[in-house]
Amino acid sequence: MAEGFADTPRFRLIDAPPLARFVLRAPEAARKAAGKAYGLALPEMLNRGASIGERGKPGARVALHLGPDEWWLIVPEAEGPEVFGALEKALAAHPHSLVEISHRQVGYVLEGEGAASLLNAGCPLDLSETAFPPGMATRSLFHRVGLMIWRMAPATFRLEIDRSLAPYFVASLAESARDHN
Amino acid sequence: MTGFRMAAGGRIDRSKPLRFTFDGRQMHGHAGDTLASALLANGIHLVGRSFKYHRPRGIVSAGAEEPNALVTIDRGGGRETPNLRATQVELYEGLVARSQNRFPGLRFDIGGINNAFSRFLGAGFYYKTFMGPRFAGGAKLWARLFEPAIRRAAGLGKAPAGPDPDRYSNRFAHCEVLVIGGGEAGLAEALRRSEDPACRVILCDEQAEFGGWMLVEAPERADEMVEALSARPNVTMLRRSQAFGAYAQNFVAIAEQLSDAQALPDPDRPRERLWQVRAGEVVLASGAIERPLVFPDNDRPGILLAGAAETYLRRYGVLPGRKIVVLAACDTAYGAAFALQDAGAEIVAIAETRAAPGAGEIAARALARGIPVLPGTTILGTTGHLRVSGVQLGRIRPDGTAEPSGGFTADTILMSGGWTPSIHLFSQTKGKLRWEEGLGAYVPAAPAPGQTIRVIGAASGEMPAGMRSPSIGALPVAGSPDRVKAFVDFQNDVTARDLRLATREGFRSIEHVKRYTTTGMATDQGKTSNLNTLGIVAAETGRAVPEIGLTTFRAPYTPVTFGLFAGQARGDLFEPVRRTPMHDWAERNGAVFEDVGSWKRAHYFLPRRPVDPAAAGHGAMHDAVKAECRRVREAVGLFDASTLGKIELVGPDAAEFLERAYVNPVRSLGIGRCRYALLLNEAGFIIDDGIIARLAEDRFHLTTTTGGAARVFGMFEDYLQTEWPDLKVWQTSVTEHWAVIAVQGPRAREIIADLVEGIDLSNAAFPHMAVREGRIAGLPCRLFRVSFTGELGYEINIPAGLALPLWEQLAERAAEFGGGPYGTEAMHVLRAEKGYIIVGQDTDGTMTPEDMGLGWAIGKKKPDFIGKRGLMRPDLTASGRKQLVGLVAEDPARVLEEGAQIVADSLAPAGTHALGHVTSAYFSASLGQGIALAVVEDGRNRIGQTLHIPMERETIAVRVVAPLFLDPEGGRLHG
Amino acid sequence: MLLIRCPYCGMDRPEIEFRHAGAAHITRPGPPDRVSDEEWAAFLYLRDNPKGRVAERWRHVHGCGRFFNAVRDTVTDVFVATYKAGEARPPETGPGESQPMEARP
Amino acid sequence: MKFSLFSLLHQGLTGNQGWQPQWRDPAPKPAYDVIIVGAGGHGLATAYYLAKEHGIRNVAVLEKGWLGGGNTGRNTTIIRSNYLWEESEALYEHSVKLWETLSHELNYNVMYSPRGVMMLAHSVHDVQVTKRHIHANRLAGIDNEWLTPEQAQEFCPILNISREIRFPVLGAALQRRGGVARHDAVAWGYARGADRLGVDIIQNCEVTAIRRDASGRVTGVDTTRGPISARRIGVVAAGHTSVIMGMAGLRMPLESFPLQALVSEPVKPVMPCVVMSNTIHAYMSQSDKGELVIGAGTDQYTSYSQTGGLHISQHTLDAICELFPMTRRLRMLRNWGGIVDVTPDRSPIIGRTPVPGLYVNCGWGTGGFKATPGSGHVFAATLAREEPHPIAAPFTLERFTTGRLIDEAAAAAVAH
Repeated sequence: MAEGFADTPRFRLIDAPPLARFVLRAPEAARKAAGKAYGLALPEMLNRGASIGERGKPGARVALHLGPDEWWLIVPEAEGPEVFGALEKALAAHPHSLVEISHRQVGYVLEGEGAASLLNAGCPLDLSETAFPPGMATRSLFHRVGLMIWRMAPATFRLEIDRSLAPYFVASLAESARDHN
Repeated sequence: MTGFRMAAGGRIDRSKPLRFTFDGRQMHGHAGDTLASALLANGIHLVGRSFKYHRPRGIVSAGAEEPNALVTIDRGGGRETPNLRATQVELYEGLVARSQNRFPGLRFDIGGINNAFSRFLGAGFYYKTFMGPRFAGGAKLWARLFEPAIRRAAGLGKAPAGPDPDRYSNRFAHCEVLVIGGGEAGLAEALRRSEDPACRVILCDEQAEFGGWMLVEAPERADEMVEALSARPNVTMLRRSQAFGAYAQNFVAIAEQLSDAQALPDPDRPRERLWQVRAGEVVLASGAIERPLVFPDNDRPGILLAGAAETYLRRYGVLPGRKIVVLAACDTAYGAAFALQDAGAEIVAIAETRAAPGAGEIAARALARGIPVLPGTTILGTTGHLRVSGVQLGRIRPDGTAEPSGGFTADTILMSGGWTPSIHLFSQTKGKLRWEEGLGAYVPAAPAPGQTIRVIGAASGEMPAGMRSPSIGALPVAGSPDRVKAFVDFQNDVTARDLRLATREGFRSIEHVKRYTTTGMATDQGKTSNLNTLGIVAAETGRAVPEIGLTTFRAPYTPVTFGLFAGQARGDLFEPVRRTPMHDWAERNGAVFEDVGSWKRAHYFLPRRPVDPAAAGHGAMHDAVKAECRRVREAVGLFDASTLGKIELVGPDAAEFLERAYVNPVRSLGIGRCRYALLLNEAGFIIDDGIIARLAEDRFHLTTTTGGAARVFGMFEDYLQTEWPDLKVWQTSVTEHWAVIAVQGPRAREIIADLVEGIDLSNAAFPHMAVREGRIAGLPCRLFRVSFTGELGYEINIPAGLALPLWEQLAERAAEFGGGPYGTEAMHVLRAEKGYIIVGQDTDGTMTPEDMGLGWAIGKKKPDFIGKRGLMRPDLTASGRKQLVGLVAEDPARVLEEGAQIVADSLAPAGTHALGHVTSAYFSASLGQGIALAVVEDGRNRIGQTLHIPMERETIAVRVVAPLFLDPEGGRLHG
Repeated sequence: MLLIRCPYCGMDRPEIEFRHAGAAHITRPGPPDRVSDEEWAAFLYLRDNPKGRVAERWRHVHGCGRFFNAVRDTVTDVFVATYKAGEARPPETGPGESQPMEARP
Repeated sequence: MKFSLFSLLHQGLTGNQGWQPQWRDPAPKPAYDVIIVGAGGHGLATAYYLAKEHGIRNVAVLEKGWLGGGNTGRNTTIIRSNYLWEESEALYEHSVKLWETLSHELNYNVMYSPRGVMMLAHSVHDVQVTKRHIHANRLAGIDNEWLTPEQAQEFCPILNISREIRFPVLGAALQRRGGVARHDAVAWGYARGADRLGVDIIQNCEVTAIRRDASGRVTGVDTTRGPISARRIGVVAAGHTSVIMGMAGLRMPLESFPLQALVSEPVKPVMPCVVMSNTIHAYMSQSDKGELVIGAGTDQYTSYSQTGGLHISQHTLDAICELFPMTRRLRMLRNWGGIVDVTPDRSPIIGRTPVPGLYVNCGWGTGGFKATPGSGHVFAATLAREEPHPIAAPFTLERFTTGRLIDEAAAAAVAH
């Protein structure tokens, strides 16, 4: 999907590998149990992301805390059913909602020293490292589309966009990139 | 010195000559010139004609405040830009400039005849005439005769004929301090604040170079300061960047010019960039603008502001004239005079409007230079047509009139009426202003709540004594002031006498005067005229200036390109288009698409997709839809229903929530069962419908309409979070996770049977309105036994990324059975044959379930649901409401028009009450006739009656029938 | 573009991430058969619409997704406070009690 | 003094010294028969027709700022009557008929210019809704016709009718009698007309309280220029209606939103008509002076600040640039905001209130300018007779209780 976007020395756009994604909605009380079953503690602080392992590789786990009772859990595609089962089991005693959204959205990594400034072509947030430090994850906007931005490292952003809006997003990013070389 | 160009001095690069043309005439300038400085260097003062009287006009200023020197810059190919100020246009090799608003030419302009009739064309003259005698058509005469003539005469430049191919970009930025204005005050502030490396500073200036007035007076110091700032990584310096709008909470919009100064811009790069800056603090260092003086015939080419003349000389190395008279109300004009004298010009005299020059010392210096200084003197008139040639001076008498006191020949007049702080952006933020008498201007007093804005330098009103002058309004004249033309607003041709006329006619508020005379409403937005206007109105109405009010400053500070606001939102990037996973297949297979919400949906499929579907005509669509309907009724059809909104609702209270949200009973719904459900708003009107499917005790899969998906999701979120937060249930949008393939028709089961694993497809095990989870073609799926066609049907939900291969496989199989895809139009026909409504087409936000014949859906025993109380209101329970019915025309082949009105009598004169309207109308291939759905007052009681549809040329008789045309027993559904 | 502090995110975020959701602290009356037409109309439609401080609802739709309440001055558009859904209007944010529909002498 | 070509020539030849004030600047009297709160177009028209048609000349129009300074002077001046519901058709058509003779009626050139208003349809759904309007209007005797994209472009040559754009033009409804007028002239013309009939227009006079007697009936108002008595008060305060009605203890089904508009720099004529697109929220015409006059949708939050967000202008202008690609290089000259009072069904409220003697005319939302003459005319009749004019009768406050809404927005909205 990232095709159509011309990488430059200052930034490149990389497709995420096939992934299984879940939305967990649950009160704070369920967080610890979920983390235990998931193999990665779910972030306690809102708008923060946590991860272990290399994305897409076996055992990798991502947890993004995007709403007061909302976490996104992202794992390699093949591990989806197993993770779903483990979480449902662990959360049996807690009222919750666990829903698969693997295909709802697509993921990208945007990296490079110009990445933050490129995102600011369409994203209204302050993306300086002080205001948006590595580890921060939140939904916001890029031009006309909503997206999730997770800063994995100072110059590495993980992005998630709704499937049908992804072509628009990539085209928008490519157009914005003309002003960022 | 060649022409008027000095041999040395200024910021231009004499080693880089540039060619340009003005009205086709080839000329030369240098890198660093503006178009205005280059024209002056070529001895050109006459650059335009005025708006109303078409008077010859010259360059007045050297900046953004320029009222006269508007030109069109033509780069060709849709890149013509009208109304640019020559004072702001940077010169580049090959620049093509044209003057505007003149015919046939600048030197001889037929429109100049208006000048002769000016006594009849005073302020607001058009409100008093052109009404035409009634017998000649009254108002029509205005619209047909006078208005077109006025429209042709008005307007400035010509709009480009073609689309602008240039690009525009956007940046959001954040900083601790935004400094607006890169003059001495702004540079110093930026330097001071950026000493803290954690303090992000953005500094912007509209000009190509930072420095402001220092570029005239102390360029080296400017260079040093700029260099120091450039070395700091926490400073962003934006040149050619006009802060044009200041909004709530320190939010400032800046337009940055990127390529207009380049001879050969890269078409792949943006022309302009919009900066949307959120600052911790805004520091406004926008300086001050010199005021013109209002004296008779003050608008001739060759009359310019003193500061501008000094700028042209010292910054651009151009001598604006050789024989100069100065009219001064403050000291700064002396500096200009001295500099011009040093450059070789003859300063004929300095006329001082003050009885005694401000600091006597400056007058002494002038006298020492041999320049006569004439205190208490004004200008009573000027001569010259295309350029000023002489000046008539007058001595100001104590009673405020003046008497002639001799004259001079001169090719240039410099004027200086004092300096006005540029507080536009401060005023835009609603900051409080204070009138300062000694300055003849408003100055900032206190920022508005929520704004952290500080004004510094000349913009704050802090100016050296020599810049201060209380002089505003019109200067004394000899005789009646109404016999002379002393211009206040040069561009809109508003004179002092126009303003006096307005006050005489009772226009006393400054807003009234402004609107009646149009003063301050030209493209310069009154930058040089507003205070003189206030002065005249104050004098005329005998009030102090603050009593008259101050016109509100509005964004933008200077005009901003539409394209910059639009940014990259154009063409494919205008608004997102959403496509389903099957889109490309549909396109390859002849689909013509329609927009539904933000989605593209296949409307119908043409056997071979023509280049232009519109050209294929209505007949082609009609044939295609007939064939698609036949497929579904006789074999099997495939329909891409992926765009339907889908919500997964999970939690112990999921059933309870749905029970409260929808009109239907939901708690009783069995696991593995589906129910058609209606959603109302609290007013009681239908807003959405869909299917509720129960996957588990605590897990539901809901569908919504395509266009309603986001609205329904948002509404549910509202109730869940704020109305019933105690319910333990959460919703997740899964619209895009699942692609949906509807397989409909008598052969539907056959084509999917051997692909499905884990689900018994028999009628007994999997009846109509059931749902199962299983696998199809090896993929996880949610399989629904539902139908929107009246046929045996399934809706296969599969993960979107895996949907296309399955669709392709099913399409191949369907083809073997004589089936194939169908689009939204066929879907509409098929459902209409069954009387199934489309929310938004058969309903319009004013219909209740009962109106639609869907009263059965309401759970009568439910204590409450969204819209229940609304439905109980008197008008919603009244008799005679519109109800859904079917219509058939007496001529069965006839297809009614959607939206057509329905009346009781075949004679329907204008004003006849409409009983209702046709909501859906199609040709039914299955029935071989036209069918329609309609909403008609008391419709169900009218079944069997004949009603009438008045069309433009005929009236169609229709029979009211039940809204169910096909298979009333529903046998096909359960097949 | 307004700057709005989301009480859940604890951050100032730009207006375009939010959706305005009308007046706050309006209770849905019920049960339906005990609510008069006038009460229902008041719930649906009657609004204080003050020139001054208004208690209103926003949703951080392109953020954490939560509805919350805010007190904003409708003359200056300055936010006086934002607070979570279900919380009472902070007492220091001034008047905002709704008035009954019936005319007061 | 009667305005005419003759008076213009005569004055021009005699130094333009003889022009008289177009209206007086009277001090408020202690009592009037009727007080109108708000000297915008609707309020001034109400006063004019009260005096002209009902002989009620002892009328004060109270204005907190300067007359015509609210939405009258801030709108994009579109006039049309091709509404959907019969109640609306009657009201707006009544108004258009008055527009047609208004310059003569007032002896003031209000520059009513029936140059045609074209409303674009961009989707199959839009086409259905648009055609429904056309059928309804034709039945009501109101001109409105369907144009193909090619006919639409012929009528407005700069319109982009490419099928490839995001919101292609699938057709348009054209009301040829629709058009524009000069907004200030409407306020000034009514002010001059009312003044000449004896009405006191009192500017810089803000109403601070509504006085009532023991029975609850209104007895007058308190103002910044002292108390003024009247047994009938008509509130015509647009965006400030809720504030004024609050003084009488009434809550209204109204919310006030910022509505932005903007103009380009003047250019030679390119736009011969008015084009509206509800789907992408953009409206454009060209003033006689040459400015492209562009209207936007409202901002999302209620406000009395008369400003709006930059992003709203952005959305408006990207739509304009898409529909009219040659405008992309033109420049915005001025951007401003008004405060519009919006009802739940987007139709106005005209008539009685629960407070005896207190009448209201409000809720015109984004489209009140077109109704100025008709609104004033029926409201004057309502005030004079103390019962609703037949055309105003359906536009009651009670409809929000009974549910008998006149919902112009509903017919266009909702989705599939």
